Amino acid sequence: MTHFAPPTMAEQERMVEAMLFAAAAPLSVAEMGARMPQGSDPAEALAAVRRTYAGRGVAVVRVGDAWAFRTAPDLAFLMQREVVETRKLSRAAIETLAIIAYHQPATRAEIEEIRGVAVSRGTIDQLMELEWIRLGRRRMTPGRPVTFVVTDVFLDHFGLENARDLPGLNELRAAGLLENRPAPDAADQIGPDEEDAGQAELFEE
Amino acid sequence: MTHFAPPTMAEQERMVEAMLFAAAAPLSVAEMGARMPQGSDPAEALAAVRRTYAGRGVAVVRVGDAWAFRTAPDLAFLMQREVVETRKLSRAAIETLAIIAYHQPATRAEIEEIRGVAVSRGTIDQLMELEWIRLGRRRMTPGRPVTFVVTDVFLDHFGLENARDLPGLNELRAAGLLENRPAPDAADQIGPDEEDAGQAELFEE
Amino acid sequence: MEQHTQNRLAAEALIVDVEGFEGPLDMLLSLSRTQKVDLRRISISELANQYLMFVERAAELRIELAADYLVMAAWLAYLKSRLLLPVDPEDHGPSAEDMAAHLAFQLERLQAMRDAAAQLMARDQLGRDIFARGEPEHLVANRRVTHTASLIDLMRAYARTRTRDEFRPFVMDRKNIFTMEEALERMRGMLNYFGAWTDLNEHLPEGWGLHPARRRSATAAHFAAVLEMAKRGQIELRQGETFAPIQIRKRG
Repeated sequence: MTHFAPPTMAEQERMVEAMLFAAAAPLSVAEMGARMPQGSDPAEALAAVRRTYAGRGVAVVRVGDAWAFRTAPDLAFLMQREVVETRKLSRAAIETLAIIAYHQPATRAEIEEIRGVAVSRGTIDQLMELEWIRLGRRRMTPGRPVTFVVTDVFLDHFGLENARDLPGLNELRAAGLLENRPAPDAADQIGPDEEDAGQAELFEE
Repeated sequence: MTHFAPPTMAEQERMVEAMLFAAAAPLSVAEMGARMPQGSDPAEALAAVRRTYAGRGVAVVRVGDAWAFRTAPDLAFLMQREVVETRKLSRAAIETLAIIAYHQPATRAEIEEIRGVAVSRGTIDQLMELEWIRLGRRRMTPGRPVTFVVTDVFLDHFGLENARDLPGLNELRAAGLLENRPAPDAADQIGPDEEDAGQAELFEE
Repeated sequence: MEQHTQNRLAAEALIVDVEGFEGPLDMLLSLSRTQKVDLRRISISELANQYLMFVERAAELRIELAADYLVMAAWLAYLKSRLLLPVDPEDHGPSAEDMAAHLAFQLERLQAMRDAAAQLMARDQLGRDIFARGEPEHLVANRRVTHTASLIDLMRAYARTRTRDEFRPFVMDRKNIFTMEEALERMRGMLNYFGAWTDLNEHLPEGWGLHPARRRSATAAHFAAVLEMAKRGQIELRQGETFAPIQIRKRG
């Protein structure tokens, strides 16, 4: 970008404002000056920006030798909701969730049958706490086992209108998702079997 | 924090400004309202903030139903350091994205019909990973194929308020180029596209 | 340079380019640009000629073309011959003009989507031209741990369990599975009752209509069975429209 005349002070103010906003760390006056067109006066532009923001919801604060935007301290109460630490769901939990979503209502025994391992109490509890699954009707079979179904919170989180909108096995395969071989544990080297796609469709309801 | 009287409009403006500044992702009026003291009018406060920032180095932009501060496009030259290198999209991915955006909800078969080739494996996967597309409702045609639609992340990325603002959308529609026009059909014809969308999905493996 | 060599080079240039084409439609679109007219006024016969010439040259050079290029060639050859023939008033199929118009529409639509994609990518993009807050604020107190997963994680997890499933001993209980062999055996015994058109659904075995999985399995098995019987010439099948009941009748 070439400028023959230095930009106006109003222009320079816009530049400082935008740089401070987008920067991942506080910026020094020298750093801002280096990015601005020749003939700019970053110190004066910064002073103007600071005046503009005085008393507003955000302010320009000094951090060592550098400057950054920070929200006004008296508005900290507005930020409390955002303090959420997100962690990836464990493999056991996401697999359990996926099975419930695809096969709902699903009993614990059915989940265990598909995963081939016992489902820990903690996994179900965690999914219930997230409000992604809830109890469905009891199954009318011996023992009257409880079933699990997915919730509206689940649909909302995953951007689905309906659990039936989840792609079937054939579509997963077409999208390349079935190609992702799991870690080479045990017998996992054989290709996916066509028969099984049909079985999955039977379950889908 | 308890307020017995609702805060003044100037105070509410500060709050909206602070909340929008703090968050990287767009916030809806409802989300802001939920955090503000009782009796606040977030929509009016937002309108005031938008007026305040008109023409400045950062501005309030609309993304679907939500709002965010973004730097002014004309200042991009100052931001070279903030650019995050992203994986370059293939031509197939870009075209697939455009077809979904302009025809949404679009099925895989429709995308293939328009491009005249199969959607290569991983293309849909990549667009989903970028969170630019998501699953829409299944189409009520034979095979009930999955559909794809664009997301708010897509709108935010390309600076669109909503999907109706796509460049040239009205012209394309007026020219009839967004219609799903079936091929003049005849069973004995060897046409390249005689299968209708639903059928193609049915036979897909 | 000799004419022969020149031709050969031109042909090879074209062939090498095939790698850059995304299928026959893309290739046709490129060829159409040589006509330098509005895509709506393009000459489909000329385009067909160019395309067929390209396929011939590929054959001369013994270059293997993907099947869809050859399918397109066959279709264009057919279309070209139809365009040259006088219209047959007895022919109720689509006219050659309609077919040509549809191809022109497809080309125009593909070009429109290309242009739209280019316009989209030329827009100011977040993280490239416009920027979000670079340092979203660290927020205080009320630390709450939540877990997250994306749809793609969910689908991958499901794919993983299903893939793994295939390597376990197959222990699924078969009480809800009706096989095609069973259905065939059953239907064969009932063959003489199919004098008039009846719905296939009415012939499902008792007790298989209520449970969804059982109903599906029985329906699928019986459907496959009647297809087999139709193939053997024992019965006839018909269906009014998509999703309408499938009807069967004894043949002869």
